[in-house]
Amino acid sequence: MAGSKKIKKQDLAQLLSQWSQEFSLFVPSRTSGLAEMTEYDGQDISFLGWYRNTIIPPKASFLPHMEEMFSFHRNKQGHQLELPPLEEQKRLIFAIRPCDARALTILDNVFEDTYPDPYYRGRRRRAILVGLGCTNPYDSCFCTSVGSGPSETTGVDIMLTDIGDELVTRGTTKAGEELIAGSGLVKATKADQKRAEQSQEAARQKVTRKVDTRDMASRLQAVFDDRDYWQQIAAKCLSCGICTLLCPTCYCFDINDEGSPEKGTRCRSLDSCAFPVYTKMPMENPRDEKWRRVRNRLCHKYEFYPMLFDTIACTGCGRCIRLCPVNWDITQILEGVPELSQAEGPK
Amino acid sequence: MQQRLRRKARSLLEQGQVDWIIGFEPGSLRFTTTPLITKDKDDTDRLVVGSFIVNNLSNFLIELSGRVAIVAKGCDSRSIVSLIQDNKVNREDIVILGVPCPGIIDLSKVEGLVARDRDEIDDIARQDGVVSVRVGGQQREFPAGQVLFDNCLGCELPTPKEYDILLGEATSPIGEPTASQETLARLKDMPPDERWRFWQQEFGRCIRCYACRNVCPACFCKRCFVEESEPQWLLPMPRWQDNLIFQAIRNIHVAGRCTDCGECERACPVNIPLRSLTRDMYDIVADLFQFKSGMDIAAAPLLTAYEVEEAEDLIR
Amino acid sequence: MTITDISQRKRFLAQGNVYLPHIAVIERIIDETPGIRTFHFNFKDERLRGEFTFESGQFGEFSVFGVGEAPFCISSSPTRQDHLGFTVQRVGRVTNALHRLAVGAEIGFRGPYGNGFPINNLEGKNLVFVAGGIGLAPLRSLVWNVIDNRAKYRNVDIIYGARSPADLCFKYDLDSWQKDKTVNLFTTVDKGDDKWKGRVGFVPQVLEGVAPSAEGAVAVVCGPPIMIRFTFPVLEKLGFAPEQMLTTLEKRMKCGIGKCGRCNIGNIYVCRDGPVFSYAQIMNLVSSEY
Amino acid sequence: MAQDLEWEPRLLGLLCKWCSYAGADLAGTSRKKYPANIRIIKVPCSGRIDPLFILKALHLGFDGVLVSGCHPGDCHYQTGNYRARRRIALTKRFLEGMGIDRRRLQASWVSASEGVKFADVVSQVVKELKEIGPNKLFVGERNSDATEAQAKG
Repeated sequence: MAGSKKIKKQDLAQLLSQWSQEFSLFVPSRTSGLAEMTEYDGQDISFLGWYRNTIIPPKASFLPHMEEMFSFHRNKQGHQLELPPLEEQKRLIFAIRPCDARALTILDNVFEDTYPDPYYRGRRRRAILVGLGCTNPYDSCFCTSVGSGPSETTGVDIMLTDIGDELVTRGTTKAGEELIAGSGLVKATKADQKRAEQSQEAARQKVTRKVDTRDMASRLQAVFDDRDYWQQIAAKCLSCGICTLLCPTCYCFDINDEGSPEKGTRCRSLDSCAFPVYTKMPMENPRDEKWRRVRNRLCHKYEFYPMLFDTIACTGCGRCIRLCPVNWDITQILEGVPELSQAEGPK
Repeated sequence: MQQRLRRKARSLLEQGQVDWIIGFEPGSLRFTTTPLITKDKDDTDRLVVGSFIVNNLSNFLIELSGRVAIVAKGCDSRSIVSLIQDNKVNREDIVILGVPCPGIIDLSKVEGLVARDRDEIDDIARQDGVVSVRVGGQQREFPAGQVLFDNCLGCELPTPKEYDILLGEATSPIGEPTASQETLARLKDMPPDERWRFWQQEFGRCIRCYACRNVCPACFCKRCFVEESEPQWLLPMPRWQDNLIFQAIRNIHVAGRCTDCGECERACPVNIPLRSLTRDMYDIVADLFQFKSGMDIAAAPLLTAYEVEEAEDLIR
Repeated sequence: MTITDISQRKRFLAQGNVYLPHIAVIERIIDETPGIRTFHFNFKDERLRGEFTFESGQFGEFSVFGVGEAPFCISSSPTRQDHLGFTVQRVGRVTNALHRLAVGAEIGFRGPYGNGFPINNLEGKNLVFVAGGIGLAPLRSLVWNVIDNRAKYRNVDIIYGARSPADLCFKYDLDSWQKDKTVNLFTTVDKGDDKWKGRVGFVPQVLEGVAPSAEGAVAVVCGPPIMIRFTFPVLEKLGFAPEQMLTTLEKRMKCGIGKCGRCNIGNIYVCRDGPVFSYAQIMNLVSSEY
Repeated sequence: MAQDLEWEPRLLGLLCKWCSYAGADLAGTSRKKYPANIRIIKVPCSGRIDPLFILKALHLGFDGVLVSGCHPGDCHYQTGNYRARRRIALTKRFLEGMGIDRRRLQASWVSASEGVKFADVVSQVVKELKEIGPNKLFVGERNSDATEAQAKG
């Protein structure tokens, strides 16, 4: 691994402008109080002042809330299908938080599995992620409880650490190292690196929300059939889609046609397991009851997904806690899942 | 008031007068509360009231079976009355624990005023008309009118009219109706085209999470028109056109039930100023039919009733 | 859970894009019952016509352009390559649109998806097919498959029922199976009419009466959930072990490839890991939401 | 610009079958001339009309919607038109508040014997729609395809 470099915050706009020549560059922005990643306008780096995390997770750059899969029209020869044009420019997501970058690796598992998803994969493989370690995590963050942390580098190509007036940069993949090498940054001193380490450790200490996730899959399995338990847990849930649609690791989607048989598009849009219609079939609905849906959401993240991919499908970003209209707090729920008795033991 | 509430709630459960208590307990985040829905008398020790009891709990009434005691602010009591009018719940099955409410603090306003997020604020305390906020050791004071929810500023019923037990002294409204509808007033001043573009842009952000609908006590349909598939009125994906129609029709469908409680706007994760729609409808209903939702338990629901002569000027 | 060779399944992707359907043309429409139709279709792409293969029990995502996609199992048999078929009950948006189509209309098809019936494991076994209503569609594919390789299997019993005589699907098949001396067909209806001279009674009861031996047998069950729920206990009573009972599950499978999320039962995705499961597998599922 | 000159508004009529629909019939059989811009959907009662129909029509590209039912007091179902009146009145005001020209939603009472009135109402409404011009409310990004297709049909 090559040594770290650094950049003064005041020079950042210049670096970003340089990068935006090569990439379509996304940075945190805020309009109408809604923080999300949007295309860099060439100058505004004010996010360094306010940015803690976005409301719309950066997964939206790879799995948008809605996208066209293909268009169709009918002519004399019958139906013709047309794929949307490929994006020429590579994407660079700047200042993605470690939790959100790691979340993308969780989505990768699903979209690369068995049948690779051409849309997601196309964008994902052509993107560079520049992570910005957290210095001021929210009180709802719990990344350190789910195998991550405020300076975790899983998924990012370059990791930035805020040391006050400067950002220490470190390439964590070959692509990242190459990009840094070509960006004319100065070398970080030993002292800078020391300060970066201190900043990272300080941030880690600031993540105070803790939940013990050991044996969680087995614990959930043990209470799985306890209907009363789940009904109680689900009581205040409103079955809205905030926690799922804005979760960086939720990927469920729906496919719908727009237009007419003559001319239209087939689109994919995010869907939510919180909605009763999500599983509804004409004659029956396996998850018509609210508690079943709440159970599925929690268990998918902490039991089913780990069974398939050996990692928890939650990175502790805390969005679902911050944004829930009734303060349904996943960490409290997880804490409350009964411990395994001696007899049951971890399976 | 809190102690009285806890005692009362406990005894209601103990004496078997109700099966459920719906109230508020401290939330998991600073300055938040969360709905407490319980059958367990020991849980009643966690009940709270105060400046942060945001939710309109009446929403949960139709989900529960049995007799229910519910903590209700003035606005919540209106929603309950509205549900009773619509025969969604029976008055006899509910014990309304009325809470006089001088207004709820809108954290996003406080955050804006002190340029800090909720979790960076050390303390928020209200003393009558003044709210003091402590951030980083500094104490700052704001008039309540600056930090309460917009709908609270225009509140018409701070103390429930319909209740079984009133916990505390009646309180008077804040009485700043103008401040409560600044966005709406701004919209009214725009030419129609500009207004439409405004909403077009706002609904461009909508992600169709349906939080607005699901927090709404007036939205109680078992199946919403937006989920109909034959015919499919609206696409289930967030195109602005479909988002806008959804919200417009939702507002029309709840006309006369919507009490302008502001829950939809509060719940919206992408900050669409939904109250400018609900408030507009509220005013239209009042203007055309002299009807105020949830104010009069004996009144017939707006859209099932009629006067022989009304609103004729709109018809050829 | 066994997943049959995925690479084999992936052969038929259009332009390498798993969501892009092949265009197919409706060649024939058969009215099975007032609400159920079978569509025969074939691909527009000549090469695909020649190469396309599938297994009994597999399904596809069929689409009407401008309306949407829905999953249906392929109801024709892989042993009869002259046509492909699927059978549709009119119950929702896509199925209504399909029922409005005429011969010559174009549809979209992606697939085949799912595992299909473990046909190799059935060789040398006595087979008991139990079906209700439109549940005969996936079984019909398997029955013809078996009949066309009759020597590989031993005794074949088919128990099929519907609510009324008018609700019996694939009457032309029932006729030929009735005449076929190598299979035993037991048709029943819940409620007869003036013309009905056959059995009257629910499928599980008829099954109990027929009482096929569990010895070296496999039962394949498909029908409405209520029928399945009552059929398994009867089979158990007859001595069938959970491993000897197969069924196919129905879910709202939107993508068909284990990504969109909604067809899960615990960590299992019915579209990718099923839709065919043994009762033994179902009993071991994390969730009882099937 | 030439297109604009040729433009003719498309009006959707949602007509009660007991009165206005018969009124429209009468206008036709008595050879009363009125603009051919109206497409009619027969409804069992004006009370059947969900405001959703109105907004959906505008979404599909209709330039205006005319709701017409029985005169107050004449409803076949006693009170359907009174209820419709409440609904239409607040829909009209509310949509106006969102920025939709109030002339795009029109309502009238037309009895089965008022063929002349029906023709007059349609003429009036079409004239007003010509004044405000084509409905471009929902045009823009993607959904326009559907609107275009409708406009051609």
